[in-house]
Amino acid sequence: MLAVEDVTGLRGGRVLFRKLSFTVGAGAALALEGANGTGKTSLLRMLAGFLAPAAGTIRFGAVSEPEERGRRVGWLGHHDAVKPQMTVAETLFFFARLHGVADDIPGDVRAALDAVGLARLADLPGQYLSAGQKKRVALARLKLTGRPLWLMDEPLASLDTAGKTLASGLIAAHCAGGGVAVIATHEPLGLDCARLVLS
Amino acid sequence: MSAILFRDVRLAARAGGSAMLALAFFAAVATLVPLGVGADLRLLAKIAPGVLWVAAVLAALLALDRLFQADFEDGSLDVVALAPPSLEATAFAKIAAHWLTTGLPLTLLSPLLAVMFGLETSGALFVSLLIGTPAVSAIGAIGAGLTLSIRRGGLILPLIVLPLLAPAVIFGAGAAQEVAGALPLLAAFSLVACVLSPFATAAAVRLNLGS
Amino acid sequence: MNGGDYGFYVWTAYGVSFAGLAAAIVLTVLGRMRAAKALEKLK
Amino acid sequence: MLRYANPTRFLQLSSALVPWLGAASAALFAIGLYLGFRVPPDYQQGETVRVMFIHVPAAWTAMMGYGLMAAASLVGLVWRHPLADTAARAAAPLGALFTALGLVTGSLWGRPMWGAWWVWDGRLTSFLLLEFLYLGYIALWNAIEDETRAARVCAILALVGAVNLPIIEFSVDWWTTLHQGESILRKGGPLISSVYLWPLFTMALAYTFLFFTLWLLRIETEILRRRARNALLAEGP
Repeated sequence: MLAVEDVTGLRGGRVLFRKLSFTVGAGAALALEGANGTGKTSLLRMLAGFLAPAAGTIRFGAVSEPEERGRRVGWLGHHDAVKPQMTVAETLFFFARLHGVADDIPGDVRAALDAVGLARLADLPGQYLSAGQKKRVALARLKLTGRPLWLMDEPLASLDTAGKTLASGLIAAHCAGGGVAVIATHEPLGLDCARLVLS
Repeated sequence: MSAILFRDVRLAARAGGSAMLALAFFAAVATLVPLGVGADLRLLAKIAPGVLWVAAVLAALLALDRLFQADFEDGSLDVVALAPPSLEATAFAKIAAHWLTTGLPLTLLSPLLAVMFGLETSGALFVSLLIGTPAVSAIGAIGAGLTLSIRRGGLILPLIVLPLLAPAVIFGAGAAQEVAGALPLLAAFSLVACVLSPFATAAAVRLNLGS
Repeated sequence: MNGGDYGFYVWTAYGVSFAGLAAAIVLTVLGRMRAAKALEKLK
Repeated sequence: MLRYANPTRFLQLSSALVPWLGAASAALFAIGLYLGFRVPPDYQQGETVRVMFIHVPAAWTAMMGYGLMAAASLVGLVWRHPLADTAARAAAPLGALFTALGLVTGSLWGRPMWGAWWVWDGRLTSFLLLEFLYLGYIALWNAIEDETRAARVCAILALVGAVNLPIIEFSVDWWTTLHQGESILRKGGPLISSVYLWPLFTMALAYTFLFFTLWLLRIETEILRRRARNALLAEGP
């Protein structure tokens, strides 16, 4: 369960949001909406522990220490962390080993690739992937590293309609498994989830 | 932690990687200096340790500003920072990867360039580079961490790192000229740099992740 | 070595030093006054 | 100490202190110069020994400046103190100035004896590297847009520099013994007969007081400038 109490966010001395409080229970998702520059990304980076809030506390379960909380975060940022010179399989292999995922890494990587429909492109270097395909690799990474708290910055951007339904499906499956998701988005997620609009 | 080390080494070794870049620069400087200074081998042999050491340091610095910048720009640094290994361990792995792909190759190439400078015994130069280049990677990594979020941070990196590397060049060139007592001092400096720098580097990266 | 002809270096050194210090003093004080005036204007 | 930490109290204290510091510095300069030009020329160096009265104090203030900058950076980094960050930032250009003066006067002092404008003497070389440390710090600060992050990143550089400074000093001294005998410009300069001590000490105090005067003034300026900026931002749409 993610609990945010009286959090105040600053950027360059300007107040982004003040005294923000909300909770997202296990198995639930929260859509963050609001115009550009209202601090959606900054809030996500605060939840991940990259950015310290000017005031207020953030807890995930019993953990409030940023670095420790970060260990529970599955991060999907603006950029998809796909290296041009590394193939899709190599990228996922690296992240699987980095996160110390289960011993059968090849099997997990294949399963993750199937889940995002990229099995065929496993050996294609990153530089040849389209933006949508790169986003699918990032989604596969999220599924592969199995973290309870998913923080996603506009996951549907650059995805085609099939991709969007696939992403919603992954998020729904993640929540169904007891996970928590906070998603900054400009378009409907196709999920029944709470909404928080930042002004 | 080893995952990052192997990935970075593989990336640097691949086309467009920084390994070849450093070697090419090192060879280029070693070729240009005699053109500038003249072909008198006695003179060249005399200045060889110092010149080759400075060229090696500059070559190593070339690839440094991309040490974290590449991952920062394509989003992998965020993911790596949230991964189980601490940022300090990640910094150490990146320093090791940088040394393996620049420091070590430069050292292996140095005997060949020493011949071009008429240096008969290049053993001392080889050993001094072997022991000294880790310090260059370590201290350079601090500079890379500090200038991470600056668009053209690569320009500021040498300025910031230059004074911090002075002892490495002094002891390194001294050891290459087989000055008594230089090698142990170089080894001590390298050791301290490699042990302390990951903490300063991680602190700098952690700060810049907040941008 | 009589001190006479070396006076040049002494005067240059003092000249440069005091020029530098004077410049620093003037710039600092001016900066301080300008900042104070700018704040007053806003009040 | 924290009581003076908030800017308003600091401004009160500082603006009360600055006039006294300034006056003391001016007086000390007057006395130092008078004493400096009354002492007989050195039997060995002649008149040029008088350059010592502005070289050693400048060099000392430059080192002191870096120490203060590193201390302020530590306070800023550990206790998250905006005032300490401002103090560190304000000290850097002053330190760079005094280091530059140390270099120029050092070169002018050495010129008559060695017939060269620049001599790779241990102390001068250390100060050249110190100048690079200052310039690197200032360049880094200007390169980062977000002020709070710039303060912390530069604090790390200042601390890394402070840890490295003694090592640099040692390596350069070791390096000079490698190439020539004991350098004439030892920290205290050649063997100083006591008659030179008083002007030297007075001038060193004068330089130190001047540093603090300018430093406090620059901190005040930064506080006022930030207040003006915030006032502007607050009124904005």
